[in-house]
Amino acid sequence: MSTVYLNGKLVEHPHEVHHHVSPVPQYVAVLGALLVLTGVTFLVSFADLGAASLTVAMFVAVIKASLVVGYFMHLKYDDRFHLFIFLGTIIFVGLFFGFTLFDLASRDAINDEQRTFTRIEEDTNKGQPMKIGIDNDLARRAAYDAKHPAEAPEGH
Amino acid sequence: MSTAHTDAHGGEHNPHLAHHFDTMEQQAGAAKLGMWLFLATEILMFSGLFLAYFVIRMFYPEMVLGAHEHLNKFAGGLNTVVLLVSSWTMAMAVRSAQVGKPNNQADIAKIKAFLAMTFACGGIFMVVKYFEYSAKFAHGMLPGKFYTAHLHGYDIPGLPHIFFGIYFVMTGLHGVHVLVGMALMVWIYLRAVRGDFSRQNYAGVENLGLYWHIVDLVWIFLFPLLYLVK
Amino acid sequence: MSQQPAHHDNNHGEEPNFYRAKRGIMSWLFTVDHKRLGVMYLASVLLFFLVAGILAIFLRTELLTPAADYVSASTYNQLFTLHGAIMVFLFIIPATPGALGNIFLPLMLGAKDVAFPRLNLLSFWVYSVAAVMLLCTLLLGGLDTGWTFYTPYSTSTGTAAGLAALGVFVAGFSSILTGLNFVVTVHRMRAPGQTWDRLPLFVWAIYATAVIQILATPVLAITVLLVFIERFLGIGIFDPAMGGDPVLFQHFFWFYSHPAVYIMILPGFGIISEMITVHSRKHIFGYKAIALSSVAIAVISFVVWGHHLFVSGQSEVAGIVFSFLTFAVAVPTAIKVFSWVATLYGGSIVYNTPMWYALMFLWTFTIGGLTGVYLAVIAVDVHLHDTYFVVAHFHYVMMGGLVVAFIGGLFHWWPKITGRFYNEALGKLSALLVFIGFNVTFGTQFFLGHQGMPRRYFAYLPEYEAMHRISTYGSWILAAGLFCALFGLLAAFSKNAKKAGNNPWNAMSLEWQTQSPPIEHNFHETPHVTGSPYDFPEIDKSGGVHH
Amino acid sequence: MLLNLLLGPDPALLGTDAMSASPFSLLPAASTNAQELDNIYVAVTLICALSFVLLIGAQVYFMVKYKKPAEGHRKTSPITHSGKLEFWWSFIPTLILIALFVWGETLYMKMVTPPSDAVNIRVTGQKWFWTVEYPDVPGAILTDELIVPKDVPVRLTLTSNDVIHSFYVPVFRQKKDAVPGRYSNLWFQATTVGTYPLFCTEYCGDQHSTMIGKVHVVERAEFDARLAEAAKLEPGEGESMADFGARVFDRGGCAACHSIDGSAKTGPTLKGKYGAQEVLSDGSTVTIDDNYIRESILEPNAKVVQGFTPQMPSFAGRFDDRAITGLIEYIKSLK
Repeated sequence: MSTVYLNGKLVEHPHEVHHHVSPVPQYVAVLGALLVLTGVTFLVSFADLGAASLTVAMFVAVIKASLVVGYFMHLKYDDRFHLFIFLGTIIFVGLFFGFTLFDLASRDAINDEQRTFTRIEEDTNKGQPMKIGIDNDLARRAAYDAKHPAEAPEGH
Repeated sequence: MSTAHTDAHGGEHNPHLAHHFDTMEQQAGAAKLGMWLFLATEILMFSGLFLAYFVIRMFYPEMVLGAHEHLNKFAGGLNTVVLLVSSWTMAMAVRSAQVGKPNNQADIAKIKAFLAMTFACGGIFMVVKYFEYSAKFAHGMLPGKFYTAHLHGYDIPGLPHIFFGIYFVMTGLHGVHVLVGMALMVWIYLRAVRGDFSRQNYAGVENLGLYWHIVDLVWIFLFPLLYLVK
Repeated sequence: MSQQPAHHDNNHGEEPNFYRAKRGIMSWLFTVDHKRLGVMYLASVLLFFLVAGILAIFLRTELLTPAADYVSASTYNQLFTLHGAIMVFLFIIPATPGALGNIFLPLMLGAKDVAFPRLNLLSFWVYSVAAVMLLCTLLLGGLDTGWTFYTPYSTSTGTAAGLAALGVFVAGFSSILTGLNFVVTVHRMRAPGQTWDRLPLFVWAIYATAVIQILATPVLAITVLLVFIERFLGIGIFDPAMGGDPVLFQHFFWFYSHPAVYIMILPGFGIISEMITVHSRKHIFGYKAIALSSVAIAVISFVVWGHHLFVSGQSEVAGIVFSFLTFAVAVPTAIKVFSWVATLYGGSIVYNTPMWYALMFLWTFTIGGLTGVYLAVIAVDVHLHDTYFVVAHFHYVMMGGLVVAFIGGLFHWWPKITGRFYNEALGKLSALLVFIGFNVTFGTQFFLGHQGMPRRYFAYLPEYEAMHRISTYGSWILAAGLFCALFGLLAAFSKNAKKAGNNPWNAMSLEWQTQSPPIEHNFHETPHVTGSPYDFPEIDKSGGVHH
Repeated sequence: MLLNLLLGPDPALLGTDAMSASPFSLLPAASTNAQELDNIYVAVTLICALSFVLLIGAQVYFMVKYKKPAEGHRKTSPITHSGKLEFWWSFIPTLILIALFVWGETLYMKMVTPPSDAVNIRVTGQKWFWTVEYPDVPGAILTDELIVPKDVPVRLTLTSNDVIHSFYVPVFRQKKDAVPGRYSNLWFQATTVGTYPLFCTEYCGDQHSTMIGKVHVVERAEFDARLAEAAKLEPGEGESMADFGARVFDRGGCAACHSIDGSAKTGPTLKGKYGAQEVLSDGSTVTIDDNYIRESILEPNAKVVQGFTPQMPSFAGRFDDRAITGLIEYIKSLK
C-alpha cells in the first residue's frame, strides 16, 4: 500500500472514516428531553406571563435547539471547526438583528432627548392618521406625554 | 527540497472515493464541511424572516397578539412532536449507517427502516400543515392583499394581513424545506437499497441528517413565536 | 525552496491540455473540470461586461448636455438600472471568483479539482439561468428600480421588478455555491506542505471573499424574495402602503450589499498581490498583515452597512455608530496599500502590461479608498450622499479597483490560460488609455458631486455641464482602452502569437509549475510544497544592502 | 472659443448664485452649518491629498529607482516584513481617522438637533413635486418652492405620499430622505439671502430629474409678507373665474402631472377635455362635466381614466368651493 499525505501529514488508513458514534440510549434521552420541553413551552403559553413569555419561550427554544445541534447533529463530538462555523453564523445573525433593532428602537432618541419632538401634534395629519411605524408607537408617545405634561396636546 | 510522491490510489481502494480526493476521510470531511456551510446559509436566510417577524411584533404588538390567537396551537404542537420524533429517527438512520458493516443486508434494512419512518413523519407534518392552511384559507386569513377575514366575521385589531403574510411566508418556506428534505430522502433511500452506505461511507446519510435537523431547528423557533408567545 | 513539484524533467510525454482532453460541445456544457468552467465563466462575464459597458456609454452620451436629448426619461432609468444590475450581479461579483478563481484556485492549492466539481457545474448553470432571467426583464417591460430595488418604488413600479428580483435570488444561489465550494476546497484540498502561511495571497483573498459570499448572500436571497412576495401578495413588511417599513428593506438589502462590495474588491486585492510580487521579483511585504487584513475586512464589512442609511431616516445614534465602524474598515485597507508599495522597494521591476495595470490599481484604488474617508465622516456624508461624489467613489473602488485588477490579472495569467502571449504593444496602449480615460471620466465626478449634482438624473441644471462633458469624453477614451485590452488579449489566438511556455514570468506559485495550458487533472504528480510562493531566485539571501 | 465648444457655456455667464463659478472651488455656503462642514471638507481633502502624494510619491520613486536593468534582473531586497513599520502605518492612520470621526460626529449632532424655537415647515414629496406647508400660517401652501427667513432656525418635517424622495439643498449642505408612512426631520439656519436649487436625490421614477424646486432665503419681514400673500387664494378684483382657476392650477402644482397642451404626463391632459367622453379603468364611460371634475379633485382615485394609475392625492381641505369653481372654469377655457 502506498503512503498518502494530507495537508502535509502522513495518513495511516486512507480508506476509512472514523467518527464518534453515539449510543442509542443517549438519543432516546435527548428525544425525551425535547418532548418534555415542548410540553413545558406549550403549557406555559396558557399562563399569562406578559412580557416575560417571549423570554421564557425563547429560552426553552434555545435549549431544545442546543440539544438537537449538540447530539442529533453531533456537534458536541464533531470537528471543532464545524462548531466554529455554527457559532460564527449565530454571531452574524446577532449582528444583523442587533444593529437593525438598535436603529428601530432609537429612531427618535435625539428628538426625545432634546425635547424637539414635534410629531405628537402632527400625527393626526389633518384627520388622516399616519398608518404605521415606530414613529407612531402609541406606548412611546404616551410615555413621552407623561414625561412632558406641559407639551401634551389637548384632547389627545 | 521536495520529496517524491506517488499515486495515492493504491491498495484497498474504496469504490466511493472520487478521483480528486486522496482519502475517504478527506472526502467525507469535505462533504460534511460543505454541508455545515450550507446550513450556515440556511440559518442566515431564515434569520431575515425572523427579524422581519420581530420588527412587525415591535411595530404592532397588539395586532400580533390578536392575530396569533387564530392559529391552531394543537396542530402546531402536534407538528412539533412529529418533527422532533422524525429528528430522532433520522439520527438513528445515521447511526445505523455509522455502525453498519459493508453489504450487510440486516444493517441496510435498519437504515432503510429509519429513513422510511422519517419520511412518514415528514408526510404527517405536511398533512397537518395542509389542514391548517385550508382552515386559514376558508376563514379568509390570507396574506397581504388577499386578507378577507373581516368578511368572515373575525375582528382582529390593526393590520392583521401583515401577521398572516409573515406566517405564510415563514411556514411556507419551511414547508418547502420539508418537501425538499423528503425528496432527498427518497434519493438516499434508493442509494441505501443499492448498498451504498456502511461504516466506510455514510456521508450521504449524515448530510441528509444534518439538513433534516436544521429544518427541525427552524421549526423549534417558529412554533413558539408564531403559535404560542403572547 | 519554494512551491515546485517534485520533478522538473518533463518525461511524461505530451499529455493533452484540458481544452483537448475531451471533444464535443457536450464535453463543455456538462464538464466538471474547474478550468473549463472557469473559461466558460470568463466568456460569460466578459460578455456581460461588454453589454453593461455599452449601456454605460449610452448613459454618458445622454449626459453630454443638460437637456434630455437622446433617450427618454424612462429609457434612461432602465439603462442605468440594467447597467448597475448587470455589472454587479452578472459581472463584478462572479468575475474573479467564477473565472480566475475557478481556473487558478485548485491549481494554486495543488489540488486535482475543487471539492465539489458537480456543484461547480450547477453553480455555473444557475448563474446562466439568472442571467437569462435578468435579460428577460428587457422583453417584459424593462426594469427601472435601480440595482438597489428600494421599496416602495420596487413594489409599486409597473416594470418587471418581480422577475428581476427572482433573477437576483437565483444569482445569489450561484454565488453561494461557488463560495461554499471554495471554502471547502481551501480547507480540505491543499497539496502536501501547502500550509496556511504558504498560500498565495490570491487564495487568501478568494477565501475571504467566499466567506462573505456564504454569510451575506442568503440575506440578499430572502430580501429579494420578500420584495417579490410583497409585489404579488402585498404582505406589508417593506411596503408602507400596506403597513411596512421601507427603511427596514434598506437594512436587509445593505446587510448583504455592503459586504458584497468586498466580494467585489477582495479578489482584486489578491490579484494585485500576485502581480506586484512576480513582476518586481520581490517577496510580498507583510504577508501576514495582508492575509489577515483580508479576513479582517471580511468580518468588519458586516457591521458597516448602516452608512448607506445615514440620511434615509435611520436613527441618528445608529448613524454615528455605523460611522465609527466604517472608519474601522479603512485601517486594514490602508495596511494593504502600504504593503504593496513597500513591496516595490528594492525590487527589480519589469514593466509589462500586467505590471502597468497593477501600478495603475495603486493609483485608482488609493483615490477610491481616500474618498471613502469623506463619506465615512457622517456630517460630510449628509452633503455628499446620493450625489455624483458617491458615483465617482464607488467607480474608483469597483472599476479602478476590481476591474483594473481583473484586466491586469487576465494579462498576467493569459499565457497560462491560453498557452500563448497576448500582444504587449496593444496591452500597454490599453493600460495607458484606460488610465487616462478612467481618471477623466470619474475624477471629474467628484467635483460634480461636491457641487451638489444628484445621482440618477438624465437631465440636469446647466451649471454642471462642463464637468459632465469632460466626463463623457473620458468615458469614450476609457471604452477605447478597454477595446484595446480585448484585442490585445485576443491576439494570443492569432497565428504569430508567441508560445508562452510553462512559466514565462518565472513565478513560484503552483499554477505556473504545470503545463500551459494545464492538463486535465492539473498536475502530472501531486506537488509537495516546501516554501513560500514569493521566494524568488532573484532575492538576495546574502543579507547585502540594496539600493 | 475651443474651450467653450469643449466644455459648453461658461458657468460664470449663467448668472446663478447657487453654484460656484468654478467646479474646483467650494460651493457657496448659505447656512450656519455649511461653513463648519466646509472646514471638515477642506481638512479631509488636505489629509487625503497629503496621503495620496506621499503614497503615490513613494510608488513613483520606487518605480523609477527599481526598474529592472536592461542587462537582466538585479538582486532584490530580502525584506519580507517590518513589525515596527507596520505598527506605525496602522497606528497613525487610526489616530487620524478617530480624530475625523469625532469632528464629523460633533458637527453631525448639531446638524440633526433642531433648536426648540425653530419655525416649523412641513414638506411632502410626491411624484414629482414638493408640497410645502406652513402650519403657522393657515392656508399657506406652496409647490416646489420653499420660502425661509434669513437668520432664523427652520425645522422641516418631511414625509412622502408615494415612494422615497430625498430633500437636498446643496448650499445648506443638508439632506434627508422623505419616507412614506413616516416623518423625518431636517433643520438649518439660512445665512445668505438668495434663491437656490432644491433637489430630490433619491431616485423616484421617470421625472426624478425634474423634481427640482427653489429655495428662497428672504428677510424675516419679507418672509411674513410672502406667506400672507401665499395664504390668500381668492379671486382678485375684476378677475375672471378662469384666470383665478389658472392661478389655483399653478399654486396647486397641478402642472406637475397635467399638461394643458394635449400631451399626456403622469395624469391625462386637461386640454379640450371639458364635455368630452373618457373611458375609465373599469371600462365604463364618463362625460367630463362639473361633477366629474369636482369629484376628481376631492376624491381623485374614485374614477381613474384608462391608461393612468391612481396616484393623485386628494385636494379636499386644500381647495375650497370657490377654488374648485375656478378650476372648472379654467378647464372649460382650455379648448
